[in-house]
Amino acid sequence: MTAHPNRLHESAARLPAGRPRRAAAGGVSPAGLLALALIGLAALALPLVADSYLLHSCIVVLFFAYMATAWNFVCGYVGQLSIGHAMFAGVGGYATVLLFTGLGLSPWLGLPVGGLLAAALSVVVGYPTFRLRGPYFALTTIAFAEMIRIWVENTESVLGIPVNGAAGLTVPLAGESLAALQFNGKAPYYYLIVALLAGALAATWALERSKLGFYLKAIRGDRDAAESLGISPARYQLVALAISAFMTGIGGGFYAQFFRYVNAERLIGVDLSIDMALMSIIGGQGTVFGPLLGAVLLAPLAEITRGTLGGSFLGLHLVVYGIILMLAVLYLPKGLIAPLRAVLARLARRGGAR
Amino acid sequence: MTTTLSRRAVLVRGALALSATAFATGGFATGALAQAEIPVGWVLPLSGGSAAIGQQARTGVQIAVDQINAAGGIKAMGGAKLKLVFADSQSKPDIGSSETERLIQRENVAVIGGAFNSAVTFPATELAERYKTPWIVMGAVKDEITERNFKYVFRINNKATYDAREQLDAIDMLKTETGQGPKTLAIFYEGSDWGRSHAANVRKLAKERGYTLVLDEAAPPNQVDFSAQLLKIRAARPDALIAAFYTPDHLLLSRQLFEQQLNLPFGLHSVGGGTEDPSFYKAVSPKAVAYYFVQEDRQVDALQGEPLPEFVDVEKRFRDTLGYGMSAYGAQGFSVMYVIRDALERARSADRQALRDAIAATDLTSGPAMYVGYQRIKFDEQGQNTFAHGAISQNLNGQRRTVWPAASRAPDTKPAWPVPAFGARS
Amino acid sequence: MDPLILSFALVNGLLIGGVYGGVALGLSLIFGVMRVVNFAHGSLLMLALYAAFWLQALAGIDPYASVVVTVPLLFAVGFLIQSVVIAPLIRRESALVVEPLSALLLTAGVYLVIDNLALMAFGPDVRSASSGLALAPLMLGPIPVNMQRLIAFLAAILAAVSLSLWLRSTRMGRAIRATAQNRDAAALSGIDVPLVYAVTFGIGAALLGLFGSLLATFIPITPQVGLSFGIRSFIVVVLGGIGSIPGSIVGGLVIGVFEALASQFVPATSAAILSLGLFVLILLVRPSGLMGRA
Amino acid sequence: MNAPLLDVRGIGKRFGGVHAVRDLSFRLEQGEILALLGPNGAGKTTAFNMIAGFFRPDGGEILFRGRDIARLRPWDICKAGIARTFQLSKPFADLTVVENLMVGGFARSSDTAAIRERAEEIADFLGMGRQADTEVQHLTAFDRRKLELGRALSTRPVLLLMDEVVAGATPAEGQEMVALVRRIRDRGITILIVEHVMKVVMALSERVIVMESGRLIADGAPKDVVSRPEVLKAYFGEQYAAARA
Repeated sequence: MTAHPNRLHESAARLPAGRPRRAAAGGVSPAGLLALALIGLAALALPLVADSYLLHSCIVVLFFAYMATAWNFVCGYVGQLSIGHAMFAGVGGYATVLLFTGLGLSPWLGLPVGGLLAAALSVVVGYPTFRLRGPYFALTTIAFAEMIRIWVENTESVLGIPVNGAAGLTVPLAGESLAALQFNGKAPYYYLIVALLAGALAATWALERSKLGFYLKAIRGDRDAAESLGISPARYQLVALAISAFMTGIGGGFYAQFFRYVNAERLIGVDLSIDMALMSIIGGQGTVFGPLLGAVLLAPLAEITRGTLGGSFLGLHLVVYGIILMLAVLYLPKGLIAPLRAVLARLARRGGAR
Repeated sequence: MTTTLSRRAVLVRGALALSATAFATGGFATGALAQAEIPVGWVLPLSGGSAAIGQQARTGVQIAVDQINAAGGIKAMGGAKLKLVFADSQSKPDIGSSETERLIQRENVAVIGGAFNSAVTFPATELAERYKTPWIVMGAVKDEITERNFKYVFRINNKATYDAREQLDAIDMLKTETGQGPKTLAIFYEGSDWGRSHAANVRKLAKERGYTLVLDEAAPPNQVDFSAQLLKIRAARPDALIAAFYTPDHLLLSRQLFEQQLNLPFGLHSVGGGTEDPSFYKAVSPKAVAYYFVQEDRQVDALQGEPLPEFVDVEKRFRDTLGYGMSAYGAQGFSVMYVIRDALERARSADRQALRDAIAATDLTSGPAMYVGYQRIKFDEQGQNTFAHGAISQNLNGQRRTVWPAASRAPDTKPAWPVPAFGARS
Repeated sequence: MDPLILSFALVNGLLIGGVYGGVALGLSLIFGVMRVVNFAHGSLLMLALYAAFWLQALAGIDPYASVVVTVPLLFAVGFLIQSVVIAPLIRRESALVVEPLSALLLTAGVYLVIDNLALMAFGPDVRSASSGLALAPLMLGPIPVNMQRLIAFLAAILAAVSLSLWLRSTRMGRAIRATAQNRDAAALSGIDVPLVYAVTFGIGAALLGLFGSLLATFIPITPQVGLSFGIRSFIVVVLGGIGSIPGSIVGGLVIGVFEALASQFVPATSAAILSLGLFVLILLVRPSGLMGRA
Repeated sequence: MNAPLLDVRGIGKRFGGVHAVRDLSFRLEQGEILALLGPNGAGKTTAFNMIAGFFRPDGGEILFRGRDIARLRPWDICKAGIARTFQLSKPFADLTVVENLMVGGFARSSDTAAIRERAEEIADFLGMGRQADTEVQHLTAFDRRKLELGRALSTRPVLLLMDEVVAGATPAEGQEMVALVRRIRDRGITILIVEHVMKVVMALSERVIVMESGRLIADGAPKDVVSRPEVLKAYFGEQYAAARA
């Protein structure tokens, strides 16, 4: 019993090192950093110049960007299509409201607690579901979310907790109160969702470079090969799902605080799940900024068709959605971010050559 | 900073914001309040599952505005015309809120109407309150909407509790008139917000008034078969059935009840919903809905007697536009616009504060605003029109005729009570 | 619980279950042959229902007679969807890894487009058609059985049997089966795979044309009606075994009876939760379905 | 004498009514290259998959460095120090060469920078240094096979299981592969190969075992084994005889 895995480190060290070590790929160039900083500054300065409708619209867009980013954290990297993520938003939203109304717990704690509850639910749902692949997985996630939605809609109270059925829950007015996470203006909500989105993007950025990220991409690439490389698919998918559900649950809590109202039809409904998935897929799943791009393009699209057509053409924006989705699946399977990246890379190279 | 934004300021801010975020949202403000036009916003479900209702309300609203503008606009404001801005909520609370924000911030509307869905109206009216923009609720019945001590939110129509009370009032009235009536009731309703809250109200009242509930059954929306539930009703043998369903489900229910010849001695009592929707009557055989009692949110036989010319006009144009007769929501939208006209005439200004005060002081007993069938429109401190009431009609010889309140019943209307068994119908 | 009531619940469950099974046939066929989960399945049924409605409203054609139009019409729609929308994906995938999710997303796009175009074109109003054939309900003791449902039930059985026979005995049917088993081998042996796919999709849709005409006589027609059937069809197909023709009917009967009986004891809302639960359970425990090969 | 690195003791596996492997036992010494031969359907791949943890044996035990690994899952087998390749290479198509080679490294370390460095070393070792940042879907079939081998190495195995070494390769590519495998063995990694191509077996392995109908029928040096009549009959039968004729 002399052999030991560590011994192989030595053998590895003896492998010829042919080239000098390159800069870690995926590092951000100075120009990229500058651009990010500028965008960040512009985003932070927005409330100074925007009126409250524009700010409201931005909050909605960023909310969807956040939700799509949270969805992408597991689904985009592991290559599974969840159409049930709204159930996590629902748990987060309902928990935040109920903890506030029932126990007087500040939403600042309610948000993470709601996120944790969503993560707990995700483990229960994900444990059996991740054994399924492709369409089976997608259909099962819908089924789970719909079961929860129908149950909530038809339950007035459970164990003395007022779920309030289909009527939904209202966050009682507390006036301008930091502790109750209620503000008269939009700017605080805006900064909160910017912070949440920045956190989700940072988490995804870290994921790309982490063991978990590599493992998820390996599972997406080939499950058997991943297993042979020391990866337990069930375990790592569950970990990623729990993180994703945690973020989604916080998003649901944000929704509850911002709109001060939650109901099952919307917050656990399949429409929200589909929005999260489509924005992520059309923007570019399995990338850090793809879901953000998808949300920034699609959410205003719906708003503009509503605003300009005023509902003269019922459902037109959904037709446009559908066509964009089909075109993206056929011609841009890596999402709209792929050509954008190529253009940026070419510009960067040209800039570097000069 | 709500109503005072100048066009220039909006454009400058808009441009700055554009350069900052590099994306454009909806249209820009159409300008500060122009002298000649008073923008009025409406939030309605124009797409999604309740789109038919949104269409009806929009049509009624549009006809009222056409009438008002054709008659010279708001005379106290130099003939200023009303301009409508419609927004689609898709029946989703968050989208309704976003659209409310747009109407208030960008379209600079003086007043908002809507939004039919309680789930949309509840949070959206809170925004209106915060921005001190008057809102007249149409269609939404959730009680709490006018129980929040709000100053800017008004509702012309019933609260949900009124609906249930009226249904049982009508049954009690017929019982008193004839000496016979149901002892047992069944309630069968759609399992979303509206159906469930109505069922809860009926449940409470039925107990108070000594009825036995033999069946209390919800069904998820958009069913394709009610056979199983009809069997349950058959087994429970209720004397009367109280139903709350939207149009597609009610159509299915009515057809299957008719096919199965399931007799309910004291009839089916529907609380509006599908049975108030004119497109329902286009799709269903008249025999299947004979003797139905319908809790209507308007006086269905408004054209009886000596109707105002505006009533004749709206009924005709409504039918021309949508291809079917007037609906409760078309009528309510129509009435709301005339309440707004009245308030504008008194306020002599489209200023939101002045308009709010004028709406709060509303006390109408005549004119086109009465189209929906109330004898009076006057809001209490909570903004609720305490004179709101529905009417209970019975479908007699292919026509819905008001039977309750007794005062509104035409002399030639004789309620069929108990209703004839299917076998005994001609 | 009254045994008489229960036995009628059983009869009703069988009738509506047969209809569920018939509606799901096309979904099962398309998945079995192409591994494509057709998310637009319900939308195609909705189109067929509207076709039957308009044929009656505009041309006075009885819904039962409209079968001669709706079946070829839906076949054409299905054929087109496959050859225009999905074929490019399959061409692309033959070079790469097959990714069934892309197909699901594509058909989800088709669903969004069809449902909302229908909303724009037909308006949100509910419609109904009715057959001029005045069919008195069949009386089973004190309780009537709706003839339109019985006809649809029988048509479902007939459609399943004929489809099986056709797949077994005709040249095209055999080509479809060969392609289902191994696309590449079928292509090598001279089968025109793109044509087989388009025909398969066409037949899957044509079956919905048939049921559109039959169901129009008793189902309220709205632009959203497809969704109720779409989701149920997934449950039926998974239950019966994906790709199995008899499995589709059996799955439909099981879910129909299950819901009908469960509804006698719990509200329909709980029954809906239970059938979704059954769906999840079958997928997890026996993903091949009741009739599928393990 | 040291205990063998791998000691397979009486494993068996049935699929439905088919007895794919029965009572298979063999040993593998540290530093060896052992080839597992047998006609199609002999149970080679089943046996291979049982050692790799992809199938669970019905009975018997598999001792790896004295520890029974017969009921471990693939990822635990990997962590125990056994890596495998697949008959049809299964690269992660949308990752680059280096990224493919990094995945396995996380089984032994969580230092991303060190793992990347090592992955680049393996790429160079495979002669694929210039393609380090190429996405795998743009590689040739043979490069993918080499990558598959490199990916297995990235988990720092003690024992490497190879399911066919040169399948589909040209003769020149085959030679390159054989050389590569030798160099791997020279670094102290023990190798078990399932192989059809005789030339490869002769060139690489010191010892050969032969399976037929789920059983072991021969064990010995390649030259000795191929001349045994039962092996000739079972495996080489017609083919080999025809080739000689």
